[in-house]
This record gives sequence, structure tokens and C-alpha cells, in this order.
Amino acid sequence: MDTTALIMLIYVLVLASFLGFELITKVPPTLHTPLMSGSNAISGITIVGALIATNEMGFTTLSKWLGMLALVLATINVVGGYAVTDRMLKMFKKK
Amino acid sequence: MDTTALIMLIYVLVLASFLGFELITKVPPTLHTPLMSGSNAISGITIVGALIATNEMGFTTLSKWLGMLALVLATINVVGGYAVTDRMLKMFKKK
Amino acid sequence: MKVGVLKETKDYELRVALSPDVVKLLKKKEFDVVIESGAGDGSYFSDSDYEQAGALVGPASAVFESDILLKVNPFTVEEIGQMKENAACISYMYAYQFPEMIEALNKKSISSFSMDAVPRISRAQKMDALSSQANLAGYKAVLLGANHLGKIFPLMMTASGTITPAKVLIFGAGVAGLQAIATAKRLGALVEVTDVRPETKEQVESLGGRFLTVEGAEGVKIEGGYAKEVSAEFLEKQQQLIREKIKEADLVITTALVMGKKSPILVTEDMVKSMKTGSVIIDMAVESGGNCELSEKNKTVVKHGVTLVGESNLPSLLPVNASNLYAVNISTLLLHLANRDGFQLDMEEEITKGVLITHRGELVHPFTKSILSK
Amino acid sequence: MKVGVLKETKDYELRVALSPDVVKLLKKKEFDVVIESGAGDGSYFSDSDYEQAGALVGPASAVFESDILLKVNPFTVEEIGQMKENAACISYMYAYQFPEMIEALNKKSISSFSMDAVPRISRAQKMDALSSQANLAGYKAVLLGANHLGKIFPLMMTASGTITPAKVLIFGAGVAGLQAIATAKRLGALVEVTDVRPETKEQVESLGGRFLTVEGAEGVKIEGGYAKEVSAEFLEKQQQLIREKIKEADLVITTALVMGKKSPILVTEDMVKSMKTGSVIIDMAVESGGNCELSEKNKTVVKHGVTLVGESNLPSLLPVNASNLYAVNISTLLLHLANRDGFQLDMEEEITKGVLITHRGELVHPFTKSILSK
Amino acid sequence: MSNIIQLAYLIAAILFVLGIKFLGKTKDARKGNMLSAVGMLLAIVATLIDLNLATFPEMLACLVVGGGIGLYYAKKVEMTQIPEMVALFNGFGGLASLGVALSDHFLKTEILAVEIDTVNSVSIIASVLIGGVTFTGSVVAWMKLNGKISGQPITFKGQHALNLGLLLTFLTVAVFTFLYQDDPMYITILVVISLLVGILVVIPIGGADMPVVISLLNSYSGMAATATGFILNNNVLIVAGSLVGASGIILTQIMCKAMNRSLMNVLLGGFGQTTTSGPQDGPQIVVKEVGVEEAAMLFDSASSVIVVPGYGMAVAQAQHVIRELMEQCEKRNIQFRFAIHPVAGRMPGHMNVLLAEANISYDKLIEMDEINDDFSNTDIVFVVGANDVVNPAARTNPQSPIFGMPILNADKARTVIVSKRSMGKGYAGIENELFGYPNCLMLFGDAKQTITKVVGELKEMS
Amino acid sequence: MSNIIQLAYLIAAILFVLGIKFLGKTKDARKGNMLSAVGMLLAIVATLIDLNLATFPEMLACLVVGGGIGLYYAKKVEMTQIPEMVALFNGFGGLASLGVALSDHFLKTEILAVEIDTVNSVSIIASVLIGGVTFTGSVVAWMKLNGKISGQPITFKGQHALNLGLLLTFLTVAVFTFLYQDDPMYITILVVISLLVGILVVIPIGGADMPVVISLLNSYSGMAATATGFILNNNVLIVAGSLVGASGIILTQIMCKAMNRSLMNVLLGGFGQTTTSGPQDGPQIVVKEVGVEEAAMLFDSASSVIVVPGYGMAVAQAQHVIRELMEQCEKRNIQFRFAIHPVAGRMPGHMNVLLAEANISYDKLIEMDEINDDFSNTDIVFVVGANDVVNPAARTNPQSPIFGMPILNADKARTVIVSKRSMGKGYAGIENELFGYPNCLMLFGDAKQTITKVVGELKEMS
Ligand SMILES: NC(=O)c1ccc[n+]([C@@H]2O[C@H](COP(=O)([O-])OP(=O)(O)OC[C@H]3O[C@@H](n4cnc5c(N)ncnc54)[C@H](OP(=O)(O)O)[C@@H]3O)[C@@H](O)[C@H]2O)c1
Ligand SMILES: NC(=O)c1ccc[n+]([C@@H]2O[C@H](COP(=O)([O-])OP(=O)(O)OC[C@H]3O[C@@H](n4cnc5c(N)ncnc54)[C@H](OP(=O)(O)O)[C@@H]3O)[C@@H](O)[C@H]2O)c1
Ligand SMILES: NC(=O)c1ccc[n+]([C@@H]2O[C@H](COP(=O)([O-])OP(=O)(O)OC[C@H]3O[C@@H](n4cnc5c(N)ncnc54)[C@H](O)[C@@H]3O)[C@@H](O)[C@H]2O)c1
Ligand SMILES: NC(=O)c1ccc[n+]([C@@H]2O[C@H](COP(=O)([O-])OP(=O)(O)OC[C@H]3O[C@@H](n4cnc5c(N)ncnc54)[C@H](O)[C@@H]3O)[C@@H](O)[C@H]2O)c1
Repeated sequence: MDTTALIMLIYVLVLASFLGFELITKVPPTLHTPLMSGSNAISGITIVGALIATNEMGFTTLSKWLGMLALVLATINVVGGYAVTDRMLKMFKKK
Repeated sequence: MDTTALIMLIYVLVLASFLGFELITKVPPTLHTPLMSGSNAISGITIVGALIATNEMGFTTLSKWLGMLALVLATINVVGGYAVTDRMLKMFKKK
Repeated sequence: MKVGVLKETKDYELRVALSPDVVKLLKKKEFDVVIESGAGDGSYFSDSDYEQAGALVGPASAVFESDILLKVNPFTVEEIGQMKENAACISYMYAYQFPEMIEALNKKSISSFSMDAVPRISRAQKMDALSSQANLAGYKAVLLGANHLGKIFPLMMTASGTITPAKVLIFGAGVAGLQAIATAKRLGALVEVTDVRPETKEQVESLGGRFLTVEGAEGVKIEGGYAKEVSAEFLEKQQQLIREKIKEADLVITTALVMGKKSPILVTEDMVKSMKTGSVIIDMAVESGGNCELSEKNKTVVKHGVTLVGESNLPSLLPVNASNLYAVNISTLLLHLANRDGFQLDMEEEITKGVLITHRGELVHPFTKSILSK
Repeated sequence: MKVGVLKETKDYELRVALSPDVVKLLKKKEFDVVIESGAGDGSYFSDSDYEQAGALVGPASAVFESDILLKVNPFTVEEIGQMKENAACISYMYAYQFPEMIEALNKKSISSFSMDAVPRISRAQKMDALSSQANLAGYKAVLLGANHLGKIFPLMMTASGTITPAKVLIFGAGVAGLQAIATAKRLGALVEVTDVRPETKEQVESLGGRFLTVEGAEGVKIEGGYAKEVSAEFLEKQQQLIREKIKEADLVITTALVMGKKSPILVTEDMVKSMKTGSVIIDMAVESGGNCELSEKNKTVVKHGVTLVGESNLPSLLPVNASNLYAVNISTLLLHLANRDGFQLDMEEEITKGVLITHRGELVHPFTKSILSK
Repeated sequence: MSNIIQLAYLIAAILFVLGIKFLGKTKDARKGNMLSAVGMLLAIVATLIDLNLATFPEMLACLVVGGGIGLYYAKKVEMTQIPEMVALFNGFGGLASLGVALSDHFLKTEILAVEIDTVNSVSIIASVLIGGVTFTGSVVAWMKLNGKISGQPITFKGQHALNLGLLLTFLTVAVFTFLYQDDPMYITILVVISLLVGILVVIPIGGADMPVVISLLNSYSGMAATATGFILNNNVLIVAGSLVGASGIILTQIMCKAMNRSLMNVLLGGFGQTTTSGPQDGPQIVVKEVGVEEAAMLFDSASSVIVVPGYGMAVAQAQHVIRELMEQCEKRNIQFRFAIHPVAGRMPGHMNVLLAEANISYDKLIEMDEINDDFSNTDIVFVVGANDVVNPAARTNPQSPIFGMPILNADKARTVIVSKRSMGKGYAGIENELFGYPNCLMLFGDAKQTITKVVGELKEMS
Repeated sequence: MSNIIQLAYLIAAILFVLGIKFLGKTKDARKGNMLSAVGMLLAIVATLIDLNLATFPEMLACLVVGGGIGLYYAKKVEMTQIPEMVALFNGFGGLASLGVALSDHFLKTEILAVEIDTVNSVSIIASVLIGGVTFTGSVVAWMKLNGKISGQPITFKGQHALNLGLLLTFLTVAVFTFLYQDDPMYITILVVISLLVGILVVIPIGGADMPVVISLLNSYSGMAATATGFILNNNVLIVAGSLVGASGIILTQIMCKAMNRSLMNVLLGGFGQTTTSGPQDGPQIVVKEVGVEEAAMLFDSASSVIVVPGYGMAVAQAQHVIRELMEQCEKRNIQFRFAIHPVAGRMPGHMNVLLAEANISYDKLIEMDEINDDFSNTDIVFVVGANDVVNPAARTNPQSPIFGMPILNADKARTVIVSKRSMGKGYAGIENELFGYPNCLMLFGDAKQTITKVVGELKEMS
């Protein structure tokens, strides 16, 4: 990876991290768990990595199998994460 | 400019804008003017552009002269901006 | 100038025109002060208190030597007789009620100033004895009522059952009425109030009372902050509303006065009959005829199971405060009118014009004249 | 079972043992109730009110036929003489003071229950007439005091000068004392309080009073929430503190009782002398000897310029509330002891044990025995 | 990568930002979750477009299997078990990151046989460490929470030394991994160590602190995704990962603060028991505490409130601030009443005097007999410095000195919040088992001070 | 560009972020300004390193001249003139962006003679437009503020149509600029139009709204910097520019909200007069309003406060919330007292009753005669629903019906804040010129409601 590209990535990393800090300031305690769960689902973005890792022909390599394992796990995380968060949040609706 | 580079720049633009939005949430009214003045000084970052524009040999081209004009103005903005902001803020110190 | 203070002679009167504190003030302004011996006893001001403040204490005869005589109650014809010619006097006068007093004053060419005629303007508030005394009366009326009542005022939820709050119904939200509201609220009662002046609603509510609005409140004439005259129609509507409310009241306090007139009858015998046994009425207007048909001046009577208190001189039941405040009022007026060298009357000035009743052997007060000439 | 209520015969007593509301309750529990004609007059309960509630109203003789007799004040020997053999009675008894009453009861083998002996446990709070009446007395004491005082309670800043708030000094923060604090505070006074039980400090402050802490407060014996006995040393230190405070007080209310004993003298003649002229002392302990040396039972006297109120029966001055609450107390005790079929006494049960004075011709109450045997 | 995909990633990143932003606001939380899910879908679809069609079947299979499992458990799990579920999902996320990193490592070393450059190498190693720790740490947290292992902190001597040793070993082996990229042994050791560290780090922490731990591990899994992003030179991974990483840290800190703990304190372990009633004799009552913020949320979402004032309200002089609470509630159209027990306080009418002083109108004060049946239909009973007058022992325990005294049926309400300073007893000097009831929450602290804070929170919410 | 410079830019960007963050917090604002200044220095130095040494002299000259001018005016300007100064500086920033864009345009078209690609072209045009508008707009704002032109909104018929026409022309010419890059005419037209638009947009806005306009133009100058960043493919310009652009928009909105206006409302112009006392007869009193937030800040920074309660406090029943204000102030060790005028309210002792109800202890209530000399040493006098009792006409105007009545010397305090609902008169029915005094600020609204908000703000600040 050339350094200019790396620096661009670091820019993105830094700005996104700042943004992450700023976004969460005052969260009411009832939202702690949903927020955790919802952002956990976002961290399932590794699924993109897993897809790329799975994108290899044949089933002979370790890397392929690892990619597939990762893909299954990441999908659980993503789908389960979003679904359970939504379930929780539905409950908070005021009667 | 190639598109990948452009997209990276847009990432930076988007993230920084979000960050700008999030950073300013509740500002007490007394800080409105200093904040405005202080961030105005930051927008004097065009000075970097002006430096680059001035970086041309000889004094014959329009672009050089424009660059130098820009440089003077940007410097006024930067130096004056920081100085006046600081002056204001010094006054807020509690006795 | 020599200022003299007589001992009050009226029955049940405990007040005195000057307090030792105010004597000190007058001494500072270089007035001489003579106090009749024992004048302050009712207010717990002893002769020696006065002496320490710088006054001379002596018999009445010494006091009558003064240039200016001060009292709370109107001077009697007899007292006037003992005054020096061309002297001056200040006291409550209610001059329109006492033509013989005016005559006596004029005979001796005495300048007389009436405390009850101080105009109710901002500048004169410090001389306004009507307000200062009415205020105390409002407080005392509630205390008297609470004391005559067989129940307590506040809501109380106890192991032996709940005591419901007493209901107090107040007629008139003038100075006395407002203080009565405040005091009754403080003690925890539910307070309802009626008045003919619509602007009193806000004032009543600012003290936590409930204002009973008479629908169709036309026909109320207000003059200089006083309720001047009320239309018969209004009075009837008001009575109708009251008739309902009074049945539930434990304590009724009436304060409605109409300046220079007999006070309106607001509580009729029928209404009294409709009230609960054991309830109490304090008629603060009893001096000028009473707001209740059945109340009797200076007596506490029980009629139709209702206790009617006709105390005509409530401020005198708080003599310490009442004398102190009156002393401030009368001395402020005195200092407004005179300095150590004598009276400096500016006949065009509003306060002077307002309070001066007789001067140089003549009745000069327009309002008094207008009433007496009827 | 037939329950009878006699008219009170004691002077100045306006209370009655049952209210119409409570009569209704007893009827629902299938008791018969007879009321002596006119018994409720003092509390504004008419005979017809009782009849409407389901009671029979008759002459005293009819009442004496009842199985259980109820009263507020102790039954007189004469009254006991008219009761049925083996009947029962409930009232205040203060049995340790009246050996002749006990004798009379035993002679007729009457079971007697004393309202003043209800144990102060949570369960019995609804029967606790001492508390319910003391509470009212505390309120009334302040009102009486405020009425006797020549000043108003609250701070008032007016155009005619500032009236400083009255200072109220309260001895004893029991039930009556606490209610007195609350009432005086409500009216705007500055309230200072002294008590021997240290835990009352918090309670006083919870009502906005200032607690005067006696340094070195050892020697106070507390038994079942009562101040039992106080060491001489403590009393002296307390007096010293009080001596300072009492000079500035406008109103002093004393409530200190020691169960079964003469009440302690807290305000000496010297102290009274040191007080301001015009100040007032309400001695709520006057019945059991008084907390003030100079107070006289059932009289209002002025000594050394101080008004001393020795009203021994304050609750009776609020007859409506007092009777209502007392009726709840006594009926709750009655229903605890008996049902329509007669008494169901469980001699081991704490309340029964506490209130039963004489039974089957014998004095069975241990505390009364212990005092009388001295 | 084609531009269109890059653009899709950019939009996905924006959606994640908005998603997290909204998830922090009660009103918009659900919308936030939706937005970020759409972002995720967009990222996945865009990635798929870019990939080799031939590998599509197995990808689909994995997606279906994973999606099915995730959906199944998300639906099936009971509400009370959600925290454990989140822990487990999070662990899977960590393991996935580890998997991707390993996959890339082996792809490059074994199949492509290229040299892995420094950036990539560091990224892979970071991904392995963070992913591994996240995985086993989350699994331990999950087991602690659902009781598969004890919630008690498990500590042993030399624990910290062991952790330090493992970390040093990891760093050393990491260097070898970089130098001898072809030897799979080194990377395997790294995997093992990270898994071990995850276990060791979480077991000494008590069950009650698990939510904080999970939040922290959640932040880690975000960082792992960021590392993966660096491996794959992929912006959306970096943005999403660092968003989660940073917001997770902040959330963790907020949670610690809400528990009145520092993060360090939590991580050093050995804490995190449920609060008990201190060192008193008799059967200990286990209570649940509630913070002012949460109490405010409870009021905010109630539709009826009954306040039970007691002597403690008088001591704290909390009557004025209770009126403020009333005003806040009434602004929200919440029914607000006071239940006055006849002997609350220390004198008859004690509560009446104080509430009148605070200008609370008489018609809001309801007698015990009148209100006692209403408690069961009430959302929140707020017991302010009362104790004996709501002690169920008066109904149930004939031994109790207050047996037979009528009490307020506060315990019958949906939720009971009790404001008092401690587990101190009331006038009668007896324990109150109401405080341990499942519907009871303790709001400890001086009544005036805590309620002032609750009112402050409520004001902010509106 | 060398990596070291890129790194310097990254750090500068981070410093800008922190700088803006801290500038929003009273405590850290100065530090924030410092941080961002350091970032700026870093960016400049890094840039210089990268450049041609031969051009250094003229750069230095420009820097010295610009810096000198900036510093001189920053030092010299009076505190009251700072807003105009900021406007002017901001305009220079805009013009600088325009200059850089033009310079780049001519460099490429005339010297290098290369084709300008789309991205660059769009960036240049955007930079010209935004820079130009910022410049002339700021200059107009500056002139309005310092009175060089009237603060009155200048409106004429067809204003909006003209603006629209100019904008359409701009777009058209922009296309030509892109197509015929060599012809300097087109870009010149663009410059002229943008300068014109800047003037036209700002003149219809009233002087009182200028701060909002300046804030908006500040945000624009940030955007212009961003555009410049795209021209030069420079990250730090983009980060700094978009930070300022976005935060400026938010700040503008906050300022509008504080003035109870919408941004649209401000921009459409014709508003923005100073509030006057409505359509009453007699000489109109011009008053200054204060918002609850600012009022809270004033209390926060005071060291002594005197409250003057009047009849309006009673009407609003604000006594309880005033006690809360007292508690907040006393927590900050601010001396807090009440000045009781003998005839405040409508009955003797009216204020005493209410303040006693609110449990305010007697020793905080000071009589008029005792406190009247203390006003001049007091930071804030807070007049709550009082009017006649603080009316200086009683001292100065023999014609006034209250002449001769002793009044509270509230006007002598450093700052007077008056809480009332409107310019309504008091009992005496006369105007109160105190409200127009330079040290007097009106806090309009029902006393209870507004003070509740002030207390809320104070609670948040601590
Ligand atoms: N009403 C009467 O006439 C009367 C007379 C005498 C006795 N009693 C008896 O008094 C009792 C009254 O019951 P209750 O429920 O009102 O009171 P309680 O049972 O005495 O309980 C009061 C509670 O308030 C808490 N507390 C004290 N200060 C506090 C503060 N500053 N902030 C928050 N909480 C505080 C205490 O717990 P912490 O220490 O943990 O904070 C205590 O547990 C009954 O047992 C009754 O029989 C009543
Ligand atoms: N104390 C007495 O014994 C007595 C008796 C009779 C007359 N007075 C007279 O009454 C006056 C008393 O002076 P003052 O200064 O107390 O009162 P004031 O001069 O009558 O002024 C009261 C002010 O309160 C404002 N106000 C009303 N409701 C409000 C609310 N809800 N929130 C905020 N502000 C509110 C009104 O202005 P907005 O309408 O703009 O809100 C009004 O200007 C004197 O003139 C005195 O002479 C006194
Ligand atoms: N500016 C000043 O300095 C000043 C000073 C004192 C009083 N005042 C004003 O003067 C007013 C009158 O004061 P006052 O107490 O001497 O009044 P008052 O004693 O003459 O009357 C008492 C009250 O009774 C009311 N009333 C009359 N007839 C009634 C009826 N039929 N039914 C019910 N209510 C009836 C009156 O409206 C008045 O409110 C005060 O309220 C005050 O506003 C002004
Ligand atoms: N649990 C219950 O049901 C219940 C019911 C009622 C009362 N009580 C308790 O019983 C206590 C006593 O009640 P009471 O009003 O009948 O008491 P009381 O009438 O016997 O005494 C009144 C007060 O005077 C105080 N006192 C005694 N000697 C004193 C001295 N020398 N100086 C100053 N103060 C002195 C006592 O401490 C007491 O507070 C109450 O405070 C209450 O706590 C409990």
C-alpha cells in the first residue's frame, strides 16, 4: 500500500473516530443496550471482508474455508444484531 | 483527478462536515461571537492555497499577483482572526 | 413646635398616636414632644420608654399646651375645648360624621388634619393609616375567627380520621381582605373571595384565594381605587352567588366599605340561617353599619347557631404593631406639613389639600362639606 | 350489646364520646346506641343528628341501662353508682389519680377501660386519643397565644415600617409540641424548641423549627417514647439555655409532661420576670401541675406584665374535631374489645392488657397498681 | 473497485453515521437501526456485484445459514436474555474479523505467495488479537450472564502477571510472524494467545459488570473491523469500524458513570456484585438500584404516578422539589396524586403541613382508604422517605411490631421507586421487604437532592 | 507531496477539530483557539517547506504585511467593534479563496496551458461564487454594523427577481467558462456577478440581524476553503473548510433560535429592527432583550445578586422557582438577597407572605432603607414582576404620579435583568424608563416560566 493511500485511510479513520466520539454524548440508560446491540450489528461490516475472503475459487484452501466461516459468523452478527435491536426498540414505544 | 482520489476526498469532506455538525450542539450565547470569530480564523486555511498559488517564479503573471493578493488577505484573516478571538476570550475569564 | 399626645379615651382603645421610636425621630427634627402619662400603657410603651426617647411625660393639662395635638381617635368636643386657640391637631376625624366637632374646632380656629383623608397616592403611602390599620385588622379578623371556630383550619389526615379544611369566605379584597386571605391561606383554609372590583380577581389569586366572579358585573363605579357605588342588579346577582357559597362556609369575613356611606348589607338574616351551626362571621364593617344584618357592634353574639363577631376596633387588638405603624403614619404627615418652626402649608399641594379639614375657623375640606351640606 | 353515651358534666367540656358518623358505624356492626339528650350540643351535633344516625336519644337514666358506657372524662363516683352491675365503661380515667373511682367500679364489678392507657404501638394508633387530642391542643395553643399577643406573627415590610416576626419558644416536641411548631411556622413566626429527647431535633427541623440543643444531654431516660425522668443536672443546663432565649420570646408554649408524675417546672418566676411586657405563656401542662410556676389552671392571668394562659382543656375548644377524632378512637377500641354479642377479652393481648383497669371487682392494671401502692 | 461501488460504500458509511446518531435518541432509535441496516445491505450488495459470480453459490449458502441462525435466535430469545444474546453475536463478529484476517494471511502466504507489507501485516496481527479477544471474552460474558458459569468474579494469584506475560509473548511472536510469513505456526500461536487473553480478561469481572464489559468488547469488534479495513484497503470497513470503536468506548464510559464506577475499576475485576443491604443482621434484602436518569425515564413513560411521602420527605425538606416533579409530570399529562398515610411522618398531619407549604392543592392528596385500591392500576408509586407505612409486614407478618397497622398498598403497583438515603430503618425499627420486591427500585440519596436531579433530567427530556 | 507534510496536515486537521470542539465550551474556549492556531501554524510551515525557496521573499513579505495589518486591527479595535471586525476579516478570507481560485485558473489556462478537468473546474467556479459572495456580503455587513451605511433594511421592488436572474446568468456563464477556458472574459463575468450577489443578498437585512448573517457568511468562507481544497487536491483545506462550513451552519441556526427567528425569516430580509415598546403613545423606550440562556450565563458569572420582587411575582406565583434560583446561585457562592420595597405587591407584606411560603428565610429579606446603598456594588439586580417600585421617575420626574415615593435603586447596579411579560405598566400606569437604560436587559415572559428555564440552564451549566 503506498503511503498516500495509507494517509487517506488514516484521515478517514481519524475523522470517523472523532465522529463516533461526538455522536454519543448523552444517551438515556434505557437505550444503552439497544445502542450497544445496534452498533454491534454495524461492526458486523466485517461481512464485506468475509465476502471478499470467500471470493476464491475451489474449496481447497484454508483461506477459503476461513472466509466462509467468517462469512457465516458475520452474517449471524449482522442479521441477528439488527433483528434483536429492532425487537428491543419496538418495546419502548409508548403505549 | 482520478475518481478514486476524488472519492477519498469526498469521504473526508463528508466525515468532516458531519463532525462539524456534531461538534456544535449547545453553545452558550456569550460564546457565539468568539466561536464565529475563531472558526473564521480556521477558514483562513485558504492561506495554504494562497501560498501554493504564490509559489510561482517571476512577477509577470496574473496568477502570481492574484496569489499574492490572496496571501495577504488570508494572512490578515488568519492572524487578525486568532488575535481578536483570543482578546475576546481573555475577557470572559471570571474575576 | 411642641407636639402633644393625649391618652385615648375611647373604650377598648389600646393604641397611642406616637411610639417611643417616633418620638426619637421627632426630637431629631427638633420638635418638643409631650406625652400624657400612661398613654402608651395599652401598647406596652411605658412612660419611662417615652422619657428615654426624649419626650416629656405629664398630665393631660400639660399636653393641651402643645401647638399640635396628636391622637388616634377623633378629638372630643371636650378635648377641643381644652386646646389652645389657633392650635392644630391630627387624628382620624371622619369629619363628615361629626359636625359638632367641626364647630368646636372652628370656634377655636384650630387647624385640623384628618388621617382618614390622606389621599391614596403613591407618595402618601407612608402616611396612609387606613391601610396600615386595615392590614392588621385583616390578620386579626382571621385569628379571631379561627379562635371562635370549633374546628381547625388545615386539612389533616390522621390515624383518627381526616379533618377537612375549613372554608373561609371573604367579602371584599381591599387591604384588609387581602391580608385576611393571606392569613387564612397560611393557616391552611380554603379561601373564597368576592369583590365588586374586577381587578381584584388577579390580586386574590396571587395570594392563593379563589375569586367568585359575579357574572354581568356592570354597574360598579370605581373612583380612585374605591368602590363608589354598586348597582342594585349587581348586588342581587352577587347575593345569589353568595347564597350558595355561604352554606358551606365555616368562617365568613366581611370587609366591604363604601367611603362616606353606610356599608352595604351583604349577609342577610336568611343567609345566616342557612349557615352551618357553629360557623362564625366576622363583620369588619360593623363600625359603619355592618355588612351583616345581624351583627352587633362591639359584641359577640350567637344567632341561629352562628357566632357573629362585631369587633369594631380590630387594630387595637394588636396594639403594639398598630401604634407603631400609626405613629409612623402620623409623624410622616406631620413632617410633611410642618417643621420645627411651625406649619408650612402649601394649599395647592395634593396631600395638604386632602387632609386639611378646618383652617382659620372654617371648614375647608370639600368632601366633608359636600356630605354635611346634604 | 347496648352502648351508652353520657353528656359530659365537667366544666368547660364541650366534647362528646361518640359522633353521629361513628354511631352509624356501630349500628352497622349491630350495636345498639343510646345517647343522653343534649350530649352533642357542645360539638354542634344535635339530638336529631344522632337519631338520624340510628341512635336512641334519651335521658341519662336510659343511658345508664347500657352494657357499655362511654365518656370523654373519667366517670364520677356518682355516675358509677347509677351503672348496672357488671357493666363496662370506657373513658379517659387517669386511674392512678382516682382511687375512689376504682373502689366504686370494683364495688359494682364493672370492667373499666382507660383511653389514656392505650399502648403507643403502631397497631393501636387509631385508638390513641392522647395523640389525637394533643394534636388539636397544639394547634389551639398557638392560636390562643397569637390572639393574646399584642403583635402579629409574620415579618411584614410595609410602607409604615417593618414589623419583625414574633418569636415563639416551645417546650417539648411531643405530639402537641410538633403541631404547635407547624402552626406557628405557618403563621410566620420564628420558632425555637427545646426537648429532652435528642431524637426530636430532627423532627423539629423537619417542620422548620430551630432546636435548642442542651449540651451534655446525659441523664435523660426514655421509656416507650416517653421522657421518663430527667436528671437534675440536665434540667439545670436546660434552664440556663432557656433563661437566655426566653427574654426575647413573645410567645412561650410549654408541653412537657412526664407520665404519671407532676410535670416539671421549666419556666420559673424569675424567667417570667425577665420576659418582655406583653408577652404570653401558654402552659399546656397546667392540668398536671404546669410547666410554669405562675400559671393558674383554667385562668388567664397577667403577672409581671406577662399573660399566662392556664387553659387545661384545649381540645374542648375545638369540640367538632375533638369529638370526631375521640369518637373514632373510642369506637375503634370498643370494636377491638367487643362485638355485638359482648366482650371478647384476650387477657394476653397487648392492647387489652394495656387498657383494662378494673375487671371482675379487681384492679388489674399493673402501672396503676404500682402508683397507687406507693 | 468500480466507482459505483465506492459510491455505494460512501452512502453506506453515511447511513451508519446517521444510524448511530439516531440510536442515541429515544424517539428516533428505531429509525436509526433501520438506517444502519439499509447501509449494511447496500454495502453487502455492492460488494457482491463486484465479486466473482462463480463463488456466488457458497456465499449465498453462508449468508442463508448465518442469516437464518441470527434471525432465529433474535426472534426466539426472551427479552430478559437479550444482553447475553448481544454478547454472543458480538463474539461472532470478533471471530469473523479474526477469520478474515487469517484468510487474507493464508491467501497471501500460501496461494498468492506474495510478501505481506508492513501495513498489511500489522493490520492482520491487530485483527487477530482484537478479534480473538472479542470472541472468547464475549463467550465468557455470555456464559456468565446465562449462568453457564458462575457470575462471581473468578480471581487467582498472579492473574495480572500472567496476562502481562501473554501479551509480551504475543508481541514477540508477532515479530516472528512478520519475519517468517510462510511459517503458519507463528500466526497459529497468535490466535491461541488472543483467545486465551479474552478468557483471562473477562473471568475476573463480576456478573453485574458484564454489560460494561460487553460494551467494551463491542467497541473492540469495531476496531477489529477497522483493522480488517486496512487489510483490504476498504473505506467502508474503516468508517463503520472506527465509528463503532469510538462510540463504543464512549458508551462504555457512560455506562460506568451511570453505575458510579470507573472503567479501570471495572476492568481490574473482582467487583460487580449486586448491592445488598449492608452488614445488618437478619435475612439480607437484595435490592435493585436505579439511577436518576433511569428514574426520570420511568416517570417520562408512565401514565400514572402516586407519591407516598413519609418522614424522610420532611427530613429532607423535599416537598418543594416534589411539586416540581408534579409539574413536570402534569406537563406530560401523567396523572399525579399523593397517597397520605394517616401516620406518615412524626405528628398527625405532618405531610399535610409540608405539602400545603409547597402549594400542592388539597385535591391531589388522597386518603389511604380511598386510594388503596388504585395502586394496582398505577404505573409508578414513588415512595419518598416513607418506610413503615408501606411495609407489607404489617399485612403478612404477625410477629412484626407493626402487624395489624393498615398500610398503603404501594407494593401492588407496576413499579415502585423508593427514595431514601440508605437501607436505614423507619420509626418501628424493622426491615422492609418491599425494598427487595422484584417491582421495586431503590433511588438512594437524600430525597431532595436526588429528586432535584430527576427533575433536571425530566426537564432536559422534554 | 512528501509524507511528512501530509502527516503535518493530518495533525493540523485534528487540531482544528479539537479547536472547534473546545471553542464551544466556556471553560476551554481559549485553549481551543490556541489549539487551532497551532494547527494553522503547522499547516503553513509544512506548506512552506514544500515550496520553492526562491519565492520565499515575496511570500514572507505578504505574510508580514497581512499579519501586521491583522494584528494591528485585532489589537486596536474596541471591544464593541469586534463583530464588525470579524465580518471584515471574514470577507478577506472569502476574497482570498476567490483569489486562489482565479490564480489557479489563470495558471492553468495561461501559463501551463492545460485543460482544466471537470472536478477542478467546478471547484474553481464554486470557489469564485462563494468567495465573492462572502467578500462583498461581509463588507456590506461590516458597513451596516459600523454605521458607514444605514442599518435599516434596504429593499426595493424586484429584488428577489434580480437575484434569481443573476444566479441564472451565473450558471450559464459558468458553463461557458468551462467550455472556453482560454477566454478570461467569462471568468471575469463570474467574479463580477458573485460580488454583486453578495451585496444584493445582504443589503435587505436589518442591522440587528447582522450577527446571524456574519455567521452564515463565515460558514460560506469555510465552504470556499473546501472548494479550494478540491482545486488543489489538499486534505487539510477540505477538513478545515468543511468543519467551518458545517459548524457555521449549526451556529447560525443556534443564533437564529436564540433570537426566536428562523433562518429563512432572517435571510428574506426586511426584519431585524431593535425591539421597541410597541404601539404606545409617549416617547418610545428602546429596550434590549435577553434570552434565558444568556440570563443564566449572567447569573453564573455574577458574584452578588439582589432580587426585587413585585406584584408580577405574585401573579406568576414565581416565588418557588425563585427559591430554586437562589439555591443554584448559593451553590456557586453568589451572594443572594431580596430587596423588599414597602409597597411591592398589592397589600402590605405581600412579598413577605409569598417568600415565606417558598421557605426563604427571613434574614435574606432586606428592607429598602438598608439595602438601597448596596445596589451600586451589586453585579445583578433581578427585578421580578416589579415595576413602579424601581421606577427612577419617582426620583427625577416631578410630573410623575409616583414622584416622591422612595424607590429601590435597582438602576444603580452593574446589570439589571427585568422579568415581565411585556412592556405593560404597573399599578401607577406609567412608563418606566429604567427598562431602556443601557445596563438593563428585559427577560420577557411569564416570570415563573422564564425563571424555570433560567434555573434549568443553570443546572446544566454546573
Ligand atoms: N404520624 C404520627 O403521628 C406519628 C407519630 C409518632 C410515630 N409515628 C410513626 O412514624 C412512622 C411513620 O412512617 P413513615 O413511613 O412516614 O416514616 P419511617 O417509617 O420513619 O421512615 C422514614 C424513612 O425516611 C428515610 N429518610 C430519612 N431522611 C431521609 C432523607 N433526607 N432523604 C430520604 N429519605 C430519608 C429513612 O431511611 P434512610 O435512613 O435510609 O434514609 C427512613 O427509613 C410510623 O411507624 C408511625 O407509626 C407516626
Ligand atoms: N403593597 C401595597 O400595599 C399596595 C397596595 C395598593 C397599591 N400598591 C401599588 O402597587 C405597586 C406595586 O409595585 P410593584 O413594582 O410591586 O408592581 P407593579 O408596579 O404593579 O408592576 C407589576 C408588574 O408585574 C408584571 N407582571 C404581571 N404579571 C406577571 C407575570 N405573570 N410574570 C411576570 N411579570 C408580570 C407587569 O408587567 P407585564 O404586564 O409586562 O408583565 C407589571 O408591570 C405600587 O405602585 C404600589 O403603590 C401597593
Ligand atoms: N396607591 C396606594 O397607595 C393605595 C394605598 C392603599 C390602598 N389602595 C387601593 O385602594 C383599594 C381600596 O382599599 P381599602 O381596603 O381601603 O378598600 P375599602 O376598605 O374601601 O373596601 C374594601 C373592599 O370591599 C370591596 N367592596 C365594596 N363593596 C362591595 C360589595 N358590595 N361586595 C363585595 N365587595 C365590596 C371593595 O371593592 C374593596 O376591595 C385597595 O384595594 C388598593 O388597591 C391604594
Ligand atoms: N408509635 C406511635 O404510635 C406513637 C403515637 C403517639 C406518640 N408516639 C411517640 O410518643 C412521643 C411522646 O408523645 P407525647 O406528645 O404524648 O409526649 P408527652 O406529652 O409525654 O411529652 C411532651 C414532650 O415533652 C418533652 N419533655 C419532657 N420533659 C421535658 C423537659 N424537662 N424539657 C423539655 N421537654 C420535655 C417530652 O420529651 C415530649 O417530647 C411522641 O413524640 C411520639 O414519638 C408514638
